Amino acid sequence: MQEAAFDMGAELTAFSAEATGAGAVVSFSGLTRDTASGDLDAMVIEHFPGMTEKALTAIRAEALARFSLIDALVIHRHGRLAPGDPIMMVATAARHRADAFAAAEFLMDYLKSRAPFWKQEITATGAKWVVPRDEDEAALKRW
Amino acid sequence: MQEAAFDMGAELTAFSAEATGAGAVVSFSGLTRDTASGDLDAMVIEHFPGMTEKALTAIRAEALARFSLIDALVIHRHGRLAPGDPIMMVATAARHRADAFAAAEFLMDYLKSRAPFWKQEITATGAKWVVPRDEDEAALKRW
Amino acid sequence: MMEIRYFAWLRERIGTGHEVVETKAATVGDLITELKARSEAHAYALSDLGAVRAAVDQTLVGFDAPLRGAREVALFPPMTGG
Amino acid sequence: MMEIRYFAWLRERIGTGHEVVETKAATVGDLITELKARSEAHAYALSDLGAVRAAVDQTLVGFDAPLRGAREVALFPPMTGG
Repeated sequence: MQEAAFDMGAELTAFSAEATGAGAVVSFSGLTRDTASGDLDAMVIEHFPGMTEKALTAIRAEALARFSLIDALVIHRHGRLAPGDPIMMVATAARHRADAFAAAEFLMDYLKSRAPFWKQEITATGAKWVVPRDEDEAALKRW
Repeated sequence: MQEAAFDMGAELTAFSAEATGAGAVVSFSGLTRDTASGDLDAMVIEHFPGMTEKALTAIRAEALARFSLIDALVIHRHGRLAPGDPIMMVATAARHRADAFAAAEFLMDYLKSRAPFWKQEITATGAKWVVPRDEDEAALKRW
Repeated sequence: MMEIRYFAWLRERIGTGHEVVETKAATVGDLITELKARSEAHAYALSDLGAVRAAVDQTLVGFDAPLRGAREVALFPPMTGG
Repeated sequence: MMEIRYFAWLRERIGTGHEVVETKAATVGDLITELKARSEAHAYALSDLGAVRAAVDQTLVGFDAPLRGAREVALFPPMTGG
């Protein structure tokens, strides 16, 4: 949990260097996507301080328990982000690629719908809360 | 295709920066894993010059055709690698995470079994060709 | 005394992110019924319960979750992280 | 004249990565039958066809692929990239 920007590449390199014995490292980075009309000024991410940290810790622990992982990383920003900024990142390290991929998808599905973050798009015409996609809730049913 | 080492983090940062409009960036990095007995001196990767480049280009083009992607990256080394070294990397950028994840898994499944690379483990007791895992062939049937 | 927290558009519609209420509600659902009676803003914000999620002491729960021993209840829209 | 290339343990068992052969084989499978007759090393290397893959002019093919117009055939074990 951090307000500051992060460098996804530097995080990936450091994570991978520490993951002794890993044969497979998967990363997912979420970026602030522009609106369909291309007029995004900023994305504001509200969160629930205290619960957020608990939720991220619990989601990471659940991934480590469910999959054969060497390590897992979860980074999520809050506050005001510019278009194209990285919002969050997960990375997983495992001996084999199937575990690394599945764990990264699991972490993302849970972060989307079970961690207390709310995104708001800011454009010249005002602020609009992002509506969750039906697929995001459906994706959780896989696990 | 390259013999030289690469920095997966720097590659990811550069790839992501160019992927205008992406909301989701997935990377997979394959690392030289030690043997079960921990005595790996090196991994040697043989390839078929000419065909390798054609195969990687075709696999990347197939991923761009099948999935809703903004861009895709494929890097694969050959020659002699030290334990823990990155062997290869794929990265995918899409508006939504489902496409980015699926395309990265597709690229990996094809690289494992359809690009002309052969891995050999070098230990103090000699050189041993890596045997493909049954799962790798089975994984292709998903697509 | 129960601490109530609101987030995102629930916070905006109710006009505050935090209030303290007297309640003997047995469950989150009962508490929401009481909260809706506090003002028109509360009633409007909480009118569509399909769009409301709840956490008791920072753990996600369903509306049937008991409040016995709880210190804090948070109400908010479906989360949009990641 | 056909260029033949071998890789990985097929190359090691046959003892060369490249040879040129005269052939009128109609398919990759027919060519392999001819190659097995060239030496004991060839016969041993190509004894388990379940562990042999083929490319004609750098494109992966099955053993029934025709050789008409082909310049080069490569034979090698299942690939282990990634």
